[in-house]
Amino acid sequence: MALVPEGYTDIAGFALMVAVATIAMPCGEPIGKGPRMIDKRVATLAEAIAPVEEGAVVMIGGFGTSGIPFGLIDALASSGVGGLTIVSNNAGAGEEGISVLLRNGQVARVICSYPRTPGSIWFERRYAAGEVELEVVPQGTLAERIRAAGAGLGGFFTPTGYGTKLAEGKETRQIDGRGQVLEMALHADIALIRAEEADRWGNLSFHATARNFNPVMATAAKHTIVEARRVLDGPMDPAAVITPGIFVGSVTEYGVRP
Amino acid sequence: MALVPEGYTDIAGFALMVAVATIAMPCGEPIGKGPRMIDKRVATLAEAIAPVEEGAVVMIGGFGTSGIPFGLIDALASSGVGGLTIVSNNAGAGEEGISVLLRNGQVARVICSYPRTPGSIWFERRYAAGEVELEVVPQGTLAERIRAAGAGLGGFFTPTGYGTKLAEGKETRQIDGRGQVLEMALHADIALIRAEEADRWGNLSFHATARNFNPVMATAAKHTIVEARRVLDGPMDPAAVITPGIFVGSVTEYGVRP
Amino acid sequence: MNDLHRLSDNDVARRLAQDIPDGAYVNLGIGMPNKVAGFVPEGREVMFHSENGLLGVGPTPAPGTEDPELIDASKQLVTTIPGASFFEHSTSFAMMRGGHIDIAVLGAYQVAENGELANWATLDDKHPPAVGGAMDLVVGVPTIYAIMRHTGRDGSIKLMERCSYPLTGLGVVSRVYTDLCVLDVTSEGFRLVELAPGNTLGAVQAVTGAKIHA
Amino acid sequence: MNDLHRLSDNDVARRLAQDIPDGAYVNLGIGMPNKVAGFVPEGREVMFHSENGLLGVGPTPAPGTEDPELIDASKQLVTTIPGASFFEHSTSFAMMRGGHIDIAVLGAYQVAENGELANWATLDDKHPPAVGGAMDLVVGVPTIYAIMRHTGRDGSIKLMERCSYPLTGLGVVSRVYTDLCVLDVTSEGFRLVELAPGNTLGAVQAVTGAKIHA
Repeated sequence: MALVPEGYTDIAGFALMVAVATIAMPCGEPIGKGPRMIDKRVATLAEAIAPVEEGAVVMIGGFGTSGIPFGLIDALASSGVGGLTIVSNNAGAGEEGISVLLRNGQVARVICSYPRTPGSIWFERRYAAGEVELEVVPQGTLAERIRAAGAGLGGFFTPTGYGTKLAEGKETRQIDGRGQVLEMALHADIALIRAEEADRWGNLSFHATARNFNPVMATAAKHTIVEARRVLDGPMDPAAVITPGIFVGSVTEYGVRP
Repeated sequence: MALVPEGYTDIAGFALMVAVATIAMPCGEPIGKGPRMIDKRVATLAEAIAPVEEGAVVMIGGFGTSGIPFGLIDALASSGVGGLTIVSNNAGAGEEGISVLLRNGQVARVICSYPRTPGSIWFERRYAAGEVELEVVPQGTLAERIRAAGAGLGGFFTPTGYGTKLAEGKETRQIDGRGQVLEMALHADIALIRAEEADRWGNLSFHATARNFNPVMATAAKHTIVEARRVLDGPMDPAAVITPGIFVGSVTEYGVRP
Repeated sequence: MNDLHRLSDNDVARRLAQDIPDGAYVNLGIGMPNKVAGFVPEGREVMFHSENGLLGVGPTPAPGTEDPELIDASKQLVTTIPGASFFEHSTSFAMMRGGHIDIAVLGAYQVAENGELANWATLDDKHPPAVGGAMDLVVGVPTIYAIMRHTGRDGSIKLMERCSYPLTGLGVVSRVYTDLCVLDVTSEGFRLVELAPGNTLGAVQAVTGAKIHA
Repeated sequence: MNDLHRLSDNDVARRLAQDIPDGAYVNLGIGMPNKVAGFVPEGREVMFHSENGLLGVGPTPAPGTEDPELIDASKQLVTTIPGASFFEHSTSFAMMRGGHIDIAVLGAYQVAENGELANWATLDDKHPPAVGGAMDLVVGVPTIYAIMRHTGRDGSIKLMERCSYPLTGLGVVSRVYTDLCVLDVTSEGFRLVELAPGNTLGAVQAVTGAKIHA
């Protein structure tokens, strides 16, 4: 009885793959002679935002004023799509970013950790009027629930929030002598991401603390839409990639820095 | 009633912090006039490995022949410390790396995903003789259990392994219509890590596919020991750091590349 | 079995490669699955994922340019193609388990007509089991192609009603590519897609442990 | 309360900073806690962690050198010190929850003698609650220092037997630094470490809702 599945021991054939592959994929050059085949670049923010549907769950990267995809949010505001659930750390401040969506009445629900940033007037107004639902999630649990969705996990036990109001109604248990709360994966239809650099394969890098929630949110949506300050002509250095392109749906250049 | 804790609204005092701090921490220079205060560099591999105690749970980075901390493993072999539980993807091959620990009889237990690499003769010999216990874990579950430990989570539900022999005896449940298995965090006393570059703060970067299990294991041990191909004189670029130094206990230069 | 005309492993891999669409993210298991990379039709850009932390696996390096720490999941020396990225293990398996990879091609000891896959352990307890990343792939990747010889070297049946070996996953295989035929796994069981040249359904059915629907 | 001599917020922060040891990894909450960074005694290298993905927070940038996307958790412009690193949110909270940070300094609405901390919500339901990262810090960081004014602006009691506001965490506070005193939280309750200059235990006890053990 062979212990190894057929072919497992037969890696001599690998040489043939190589011989063929070195013809089909010359190192450092795009594959084939036709047009470039993987190209996630989209010309305009409006075009990029088109897949967002009424009632969508939309994750929006950023923390405070850093790493927020302002260009995409403005495009979403212009689209007029409503009934949105917004997943983000904050709930907008002043008259820009998520505040615009709230002002426009496009938001039905907010899932965030900190909606009380100074100047979150539009959130406070909609909340006080009962026009928007709020789910407050501890920040680390928010990041981890998003990660679980992107990583294909159903949920996890965390000590965060145990014994507090935010654990009410949730399953808990003792693990290694500590109270822990069961938190479930948080999926999205759309993620709006701000990156520093992107290439046509959708690989992303981030600037300083603009990284924050962007990489983890990029993994958790059915379709991830990126505004990048610079879209490179060539590929990014493989070791410098923070978000591999496999997680990215489209990339649009948006050079404005807040 | 103030909604904000005392001091929260008073950020004017931040200016004072700045005034003092710019004296104490001139940008780009080490802090203070005395010796450098955070310095994780250790001169020899033997010194680095000294904290490993009899019966320790030891995570060892690497996959196949890439990213394995051969220098540290050899030092551990020389130390003669026994009764070890080794957590690694593979169980050694030929007469080097983990194989040496197995040959020496230093290993009581192996937790890994793939102990059947061609040439894993020392593992096979010890296993056949009943001299070493084996826990086989699906590779993604292994990585995730290690991550859970480093991230302070008790455990998680994963679809991996549901309905198979590797889920026997484990708690399962349906989540979103899928069978999922509860897997628990996997902690270690020690992690042995191979990095490409390190600085005195313990920040690490990795070369190509030598990254593999190294970053996640670095987070999950009480004490993380690193061999780096190059230890830099100055600090690493903050955006290029893959493993922040907070996860690292000691760093030793070991220039040998397999 | 004199009337069977068997394809070589390379020809099976070549056949499978026709079904890898342009732009796909694909994980190849070690051994026979790994051959598929060499046969992707020209003009298609396919990003091969290697579980040890590489997306965009390129061909074997030219002599003298090898990087000993740039390997694939088969522990073979490789290169990267433009658009590649490196990442650590928990991210790599997030890609696999999280549904981000389009297709995984896996070797198999056994495949059952209900999509069961067995490719990590046998009933032989003398040797240590070794699961690797197969279980993560089968739960996370929406399309699982099994590539295998239709029967064992000893003539044993490998395509069957239910697997007798320990399972890798339940109801996971979409399609099976063997040296004798291509079969879809459907709600009714195996359905014939095509026969390797020179074979009849009757002859292939005779070495198959479950009904092949025509 | 005429007989109370209150330290300024800066002096409370300066006092606390004496207890940050060389080489420590420290997270500072927004507001009053953030002042501590400016008072670390010279010669100590302390790595300040900011939950939004920065370890090694440096001082406010010189005018003209600001980077609008380099901020701390208080959303203030900052710099980095040598040895700093950037990372994304799930890694940042792995540091916090996973026990890697040595000390967290947090503001507080209320602290109880059993170590309960309330710093994220009041009993006022008109305003939306905002928890941020406080709950992750208190479960993960072994040493939690609360820094706060001893009483509310309206004279309300903030150090008490049990918190009346919604809890951030149970049994988490190690030490409390106020404008009147420093208290350890012990198994017996609050224990006096020191009084701010000019105060008596009796006077401080009078504005404290739980017994202060001498």
